Amino acid sequence: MKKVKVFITLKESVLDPQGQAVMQSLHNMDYQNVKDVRIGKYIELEMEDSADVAEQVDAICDKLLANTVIENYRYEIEEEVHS
Amino acid sequence: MKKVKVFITLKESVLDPQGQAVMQSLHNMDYQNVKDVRIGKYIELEMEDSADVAEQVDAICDKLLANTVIENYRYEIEEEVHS
Amino acid sequence: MKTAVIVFPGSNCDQDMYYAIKDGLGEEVEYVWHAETSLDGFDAVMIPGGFSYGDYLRSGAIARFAGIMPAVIEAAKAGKPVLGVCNGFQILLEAGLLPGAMLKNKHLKFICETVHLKTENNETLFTSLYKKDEIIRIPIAHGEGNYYCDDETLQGLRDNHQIVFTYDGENPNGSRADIAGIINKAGNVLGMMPHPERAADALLGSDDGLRLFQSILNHWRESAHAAYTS
Amino acid sequence: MPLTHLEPSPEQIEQEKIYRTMGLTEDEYVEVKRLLGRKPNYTETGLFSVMWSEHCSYKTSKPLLKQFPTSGKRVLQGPGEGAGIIDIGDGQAVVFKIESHNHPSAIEPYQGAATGVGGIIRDVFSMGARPVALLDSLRFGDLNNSRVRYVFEEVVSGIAGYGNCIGIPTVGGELQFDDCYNGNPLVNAMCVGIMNHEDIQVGQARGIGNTVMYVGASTGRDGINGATFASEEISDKSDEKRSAVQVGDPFMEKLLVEACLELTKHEALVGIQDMGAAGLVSSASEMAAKAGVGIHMNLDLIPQRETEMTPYEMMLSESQERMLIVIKKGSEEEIKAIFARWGLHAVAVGEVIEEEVLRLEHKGQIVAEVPSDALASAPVRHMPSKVPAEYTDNQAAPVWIPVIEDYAGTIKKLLVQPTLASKDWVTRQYDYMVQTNTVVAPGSDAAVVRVRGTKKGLAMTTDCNAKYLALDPLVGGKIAVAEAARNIVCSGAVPLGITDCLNFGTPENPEVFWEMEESVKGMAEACKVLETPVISGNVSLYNETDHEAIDPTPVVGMVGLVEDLDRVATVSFKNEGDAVYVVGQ
Ligand SMILES: Nc1ncnc2c1ncn2[C@@H]1O[C@H](COP(=O)(O)OP(=O)(O)O)[C@@H](O)[C@H]1O
Repeated sequence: MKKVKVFITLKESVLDPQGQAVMQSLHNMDYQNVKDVRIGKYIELEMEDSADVAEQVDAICDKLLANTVIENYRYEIEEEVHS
Repeated sequence: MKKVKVFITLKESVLDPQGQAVMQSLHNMDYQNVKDVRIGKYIELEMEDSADVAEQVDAICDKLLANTVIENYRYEIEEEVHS
Repeated sequence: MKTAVIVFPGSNCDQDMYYAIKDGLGEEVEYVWHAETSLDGFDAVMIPGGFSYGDYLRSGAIARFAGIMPAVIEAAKAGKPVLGVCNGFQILLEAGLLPGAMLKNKHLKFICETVHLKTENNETLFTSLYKKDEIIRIPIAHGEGNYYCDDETLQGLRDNHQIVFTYDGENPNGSRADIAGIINKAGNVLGMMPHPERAADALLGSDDGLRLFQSILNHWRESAHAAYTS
Repeated sequence: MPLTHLEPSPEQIEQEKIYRTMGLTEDEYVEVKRLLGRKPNYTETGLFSVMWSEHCSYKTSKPLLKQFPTSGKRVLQGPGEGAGIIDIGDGQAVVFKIESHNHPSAIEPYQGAATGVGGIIRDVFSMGARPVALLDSLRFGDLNNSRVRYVFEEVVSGIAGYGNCIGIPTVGGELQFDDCYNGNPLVNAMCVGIMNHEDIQVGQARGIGNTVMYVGASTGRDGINGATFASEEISDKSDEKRSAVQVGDPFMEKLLVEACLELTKHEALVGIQDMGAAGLVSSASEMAAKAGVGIHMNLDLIPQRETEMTPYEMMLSESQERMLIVIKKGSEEEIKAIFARWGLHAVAVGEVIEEEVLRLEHKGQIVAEVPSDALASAPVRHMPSKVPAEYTDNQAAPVWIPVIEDYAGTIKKLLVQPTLASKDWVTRQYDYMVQTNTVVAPGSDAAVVRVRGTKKGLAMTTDCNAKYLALDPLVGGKIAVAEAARNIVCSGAVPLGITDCLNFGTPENPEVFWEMEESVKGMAEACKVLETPVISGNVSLYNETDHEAIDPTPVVGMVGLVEDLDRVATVSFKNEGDAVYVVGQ
């Protein structure tokens, strides 16, 4: 089994209304020192081992998990010791 | 400046309807080897340096970023070199 | 009875609530801006539906920190009726006035339709004009109405008769135990996903929701009367 | 280093014909030089190229649109402003318009559809009206195609996401599927608003010395197509990190609606216009041109979301949820206070000047100066048209009348067609009840929305059956208007007027242009007969994939007045034993 951690973030120039609203709220809560907030997705996959896991994850991200018109993704593949 | 990366995940006991739907789609796309999908949030904060950044991040996560009834969080604080 | 309707940036059922009370119930009602800090002089507090702060991050998460919220909590502690509908329910959960949390609907889609609710508990100040187990027609409109709580909390809700409304027939969002609305232990804070204020005028399809507001009014009259005579 | 240094010089633009990659034809470039009396610089070329695009100028369709009847005794505002206005009595009026967001929706369906909804809402509240209803007219290809299915689902989610959040009920629309839309979906959104006569606003920059203010979201590089960067160096820099897609923020727009409606009641407001397509250029130049004045704008003051934005980028950005307003000089602080209450910034960015030019200042320099009316008056193009061979063949073909043997089986076969099947899957995702005025919800002929505080209601519908237009655009155009009128009448309302969205292929194709001519002629005739003037509309051309144009799809949005809400009728059978009649020919 592999554990795959996928990070999906909005491309730099894409507006992030969620992040903006959260930052505003943090400022209202007196966390003035927060200068930027960007909100993305964090996805954990559990996958059966195979030779081409990385290729598969690439395809899965491209096709389904990320909307590559506005988002970037990166991932980490971890060996998982299973009980 | 610090860059803080916050990972928010649903607690294990909480069913993740979005993750389930994604897994179903992956199976329909013939990625049968995906055994579990959990969808969480990945939030990047940019914060001005201060002695108690970690404490602040804890408070921000507890109060706002995560709902601890259903979610767990963890974070990483990185030094950021600024231009 | 003088009712406050709290207005957050992004609230969008505030006017519907206002008209249900003003035209449907015929009682005095005022909007209260989220930045205010006092609810003095109000007999009941309504937190309306909508998308406060865009529902960004999590529905209700940001609204909970609004300036008015300490006053809402105070009113709840003082035993005044507090009703949270839809986004209002989500805010009450985030503020800890009610137990549990909201997840995305099981089918992940926003859903708008008129559903059947079963009145599980008609012995609350909000439901005294309904019959026990009465089925009423009330609209829902939400994307995150999938109520969640852990086993222990659910048992507590059951033991204390805090489950006020459940969905009758198909559960539209996957909520635990078909829960549509719950009340706090003290019995004066009700949170519900369905919109009684959208069912307060027969012209629009149902006026089953009106009795909820009338129940509050009855309660107020009785307690005002009690205060007067004592 | 500011990117301006990398911009091509006026000479380069001319010699290397850079204006062509930016969208200007030879003739148009010559005309620009004549209007300016010199060669345009890069920013100016950009201003002309967007303002003279079909999207902003209607240069191809203008001659056709002249055929539409646009006046009537109830019409308070015809085409030309953000939206049209029709009197509904008692000092109140209804405001409505339909608009397309086809191409953005093809690229990024969720955001494309969402921002389409956001744009049409701004058109309505910028007139001073409170938006009370949304409708959507949608066309997709074959649902067996996975991309089509994805686009369909995302478009519906995008419309729901925006409309539900902002709290305007989506009460009706239409949804059809046909292979001709496989690569080119149609996403048309209509918004209806209600207002008092005295609150009518116009997008004009009157009063020399008055202050031009910018309100709403900050400007980013949204919607600026990387391809229009003429210089290679810049496109290398604008790597894949950048996306030209506009993202909608319905929460921001909800705040804008409330703040602008408050502003509408303020006597200091002179003019207001939304920054739609071609954002700042179009709003500034149109407001100036209509009032016969000029505007001097300091671009350093424009709220910016990204760093190092060039004048070109700022002027052409299509960032959403922004408005340009002109207010009486001296009332800036009061106006700022209105917006501040809603958590929004209003920033003074310029001033109304006597000289009729749009003058842009950036970092202490004048970076563009063009006559204000020049931008708003693109040379009209008269396109050749030709009767398609297919049409002639169709006309000559013998009439075919299907013989049905198995009625039950045929009905079932019809009902499984997605175009005819129940639309519940879609309408359930729309909050069609918020504002608690929806008397007739989706599922009937037309939706009916109550005018609160009166016995009156507004009936509304969108209609177009493109198959009829494909066979005969003249007759099909009439049918589209007539169908809308029937839907309105069947709900118990009197038709007031229409808005239209002309979705066609490439007008340079004479056969497509012929279809446009005929459709518009048919629609115009029907509007005259039915006394439903056209008070607003939108044109979307170049809807094609691999040189295959869509069927002509001029969508009609009609609004009618219900005098007495007790007399509203719906489609469903009511009681067993009721008699059923067929009325008409
Ligand atoms: N895309 C849509 N958005 C909102 N409402 C829709 C949409 N498509 C259809 N509807 C609604 O569903 C109902 C049935 O639509 P349709 O089958 O197209 O009927 P009709 O042929 O009478 O126009 C109508 O009330 C219409 O307003």
